[in-house]
This record gives sequence, C-alpha cells and structure tokens, in this order.
Amino acid sequence: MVALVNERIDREALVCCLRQDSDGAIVTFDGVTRNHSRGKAVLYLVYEAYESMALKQMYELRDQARQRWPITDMALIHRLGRLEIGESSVFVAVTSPHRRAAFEACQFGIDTLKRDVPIWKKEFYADGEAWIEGQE
Amino acid sequence: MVALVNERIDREALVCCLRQDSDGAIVTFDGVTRNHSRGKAVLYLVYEAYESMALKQMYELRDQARQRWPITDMALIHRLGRLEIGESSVFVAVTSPHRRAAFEACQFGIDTLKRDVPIWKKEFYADGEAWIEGQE
Amino acid sequence: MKITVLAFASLAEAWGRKAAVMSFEKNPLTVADVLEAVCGDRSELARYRAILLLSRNGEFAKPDTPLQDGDEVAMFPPVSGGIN
Amino acid sequence: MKITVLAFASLAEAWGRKAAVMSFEKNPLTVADVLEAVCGDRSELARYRAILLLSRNGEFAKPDTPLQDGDEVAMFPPVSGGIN
Repeated sequence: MVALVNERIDREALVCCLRQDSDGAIVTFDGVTRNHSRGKAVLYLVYEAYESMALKQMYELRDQARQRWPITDMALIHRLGRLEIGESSVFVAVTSPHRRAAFEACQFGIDTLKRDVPIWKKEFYADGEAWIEGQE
Repeated sequence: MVALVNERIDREALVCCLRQDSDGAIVTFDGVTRNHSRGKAVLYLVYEAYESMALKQMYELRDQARQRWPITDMALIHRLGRLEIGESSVFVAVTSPHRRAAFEACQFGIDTLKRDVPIWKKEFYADGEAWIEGQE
Repeated sequence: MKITVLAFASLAEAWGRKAAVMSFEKNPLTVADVLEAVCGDRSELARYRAILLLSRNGEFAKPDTPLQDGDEVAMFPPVSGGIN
Repeated sequence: MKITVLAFASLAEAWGRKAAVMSFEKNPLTVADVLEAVCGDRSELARYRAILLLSRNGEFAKPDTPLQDGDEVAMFPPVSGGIN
C-alpha cells in the first residue's frame, strides 16, 4: 500500500493488511512529530506535498525495494495537513520471510522517502513558524 | 518493557506506552509464525523458555542497547505457549530521537535475543513435531 | 503554449501563489524559460534560483528540459530531508 | 549438597523430566558432576553432551563452574537461533 492520507495512520490495520502466512518478519518505521526542533518548542506541524509526484515516487521506491530485496511487500504512508505532537507523519512497513531483508528494505524506504519525495514540513512555534527544507 | 507473555502481543499498546514526546523514530520488529518451515507445512507452534534466565538476559540486552545507542527505550516481548500461524512470537520496539540509532538497536535486539536468550520453538506438523534448536 | 506552473512550501509563500497557468510565445520552450518568467525580476524569489528543484509532469527536470503545450512544471525547495 | 536441575525443550523430553532436586555427597561439586549424574549412562542423552548449554543460577556456566548447596543448574539445547 502506498498512500498520502489526511487522517491518523492506523499502524495496526496496515500491518494486518500487509502480512501473509509465509512472512516471518515485519519491520516498521514510524516517524513521529517531536515537541522540540533545533532548540525550539514545537506546537504543531503541517505537511504539504506535491501529491501526484510524491505518489509516483513512492510507488517507484516500493518497486525498487522489491527488486533489491527478497521481501513480500512494503507499505509507504505519509500523512499531510496539520499534525499534533506525537502523531505519526510517516509509516513504512516491510514484510518478508526473513528479517535481514526486512530491516534493510525498511531503512532504504524511509531514507529514500525523506531524501527524494516532494513533501515539506512546516513547524509552528509560540512565536512564529518555519518551513524545514533541505536538511539532509 | 521486558516481558514473557502467554497472550497475544498488543503491538499498538506497547508502542503507545513506550513513546515520549521527544521521540522522532519508532522502529519495530515483529516475528511472526510462518506456515512453512524447512519445506514442511506447520500447523501451530509452542514456545518454551527458561523464564527466569530469559528475563534476566532480556533486561541485560535492553541495558546494553541503551548504552550503545542514543535511544530512549527498548521493549522486548516474547510470547510463550501455543501460537497459531500468523501470530507474533516476538516483538522488539525501539524509540529514539533519530532513526539510525533506532534501526541499529532494534536489529541488535532481535539478533541477540534469537541467538542468546533461552527460548525454544517446537513446530507441529500433520505427521509429527520437532524442536527447532541451534539453527544459527 | 500554456504551461501549468506549481510551487510548494516556502517557495509558494515567496511567490504568493501555489499554481498558475502561464502562456508563452517562445518556441521551443524550456523549463529555464518558465523559471525566468516566474523569478525573473522578483528579489524575494532570487535566493531560490540556486537551490530549487524542478520537475516536468511529475519527473525531475533540468533547466534545459524542453516543454510542450499543456505541461505541468513544478518548482520547489529541497525536501525536508533526513535528519530525523 | 542439594542442587535443583532443570532441563528444557528436546533435552527435557529425552531426560523424561523438566526438573529434579538431586543430592550430592561430593564436595567441591562442579557443573560437570551434575551433568555426569544426569547424562552418565543414559544413551538417549549422550548426543547432547557435546552441544548442550549449561547455566548456574541463571548465568551461563562451564563444566568446571563450582556449585554451592541450593544452586540451580540448567541444561539446555542451543536456542532456536537466527534463521528467521
């Protein structure tokens, strides 16, 4: 499953959908909004995407992962819009018969998504706001 | 949280318990019972542990992980008794401000648990049963 | 030639809009021509010239990528990246 | 000296029990003495002698680890390991 969503990401439902009886390993990464960033207290965040391009790249990313590793499937979900502190902004789940491939593919998934997929984050503070861009 | 349990592992509850507002990354590993093993169809499984020693080692493992990586916390849960196909036998979750440490610590956690902690698996087939031992 | 131009994040705020359909007489037309038309004499966009990313119809593009009537060109800042 | 002896998994099945309290006259006593008392002349346990793991009071032990009255000694097969 590849998706951009406006509602809460339901980890449990995603993992259940993804899993098949031949899978022995599920590795997930959950990116959660933090209450501090660069020394400032963050009140909430807004994520914006170039949606059509982001989705296209996320599908390509999943296909690349499936070619490089013997995994069963990969889910890539990113939330958009306003998020409160502690909510998941991004969730990557990989199912696989064996765990090593699942770990590697999951890390590849989130690293590539964060680096390449056109999604931006704006942080809101008590005294202002800032786009977080180009922070590789 | 470090535990040996006889009931279903509630991933969602564990992740929620573990997370703090300073965490930006949650990496989880979920080991799920498979319907095939070494070419045979598996009907169900039973896990047995040397419980007091296993728990002691799991606590040590968590402490080692916290010393080696800048993580917030690690949960290590193993289920014992009879499990059906598709159920989680083991769950490792790591929370951390940043993701690289979370991935590394989670992989260390499951690798070390599987290698060192005294827990054994017995597979039940249509025509018999077998302990799976020493399969590193 | 009509080109749909999109901008995102801080670049959209600096530009004051997220999308526009722009008409061009020039032919052949490239991504650089669109960039020039948008950023040309606007000082608030000047700082983006060196860092912004460009796409044509959802694929990354370069300034010399040629355009056709009806194409969608997007300009955007580097993505939030991998710190977390 | 009374020693609680535990066995697990296939070793418990081969031994026919999971736990026993055994008395020893020998002093000093080592883990090897307990192993000998359990496996000594039982052919069904012989194959385990080379591979089994030993512990004393929940910590891995060696055959020459000395024992005290009331200690818990466990004998067990290698754990299921890392294939999955």
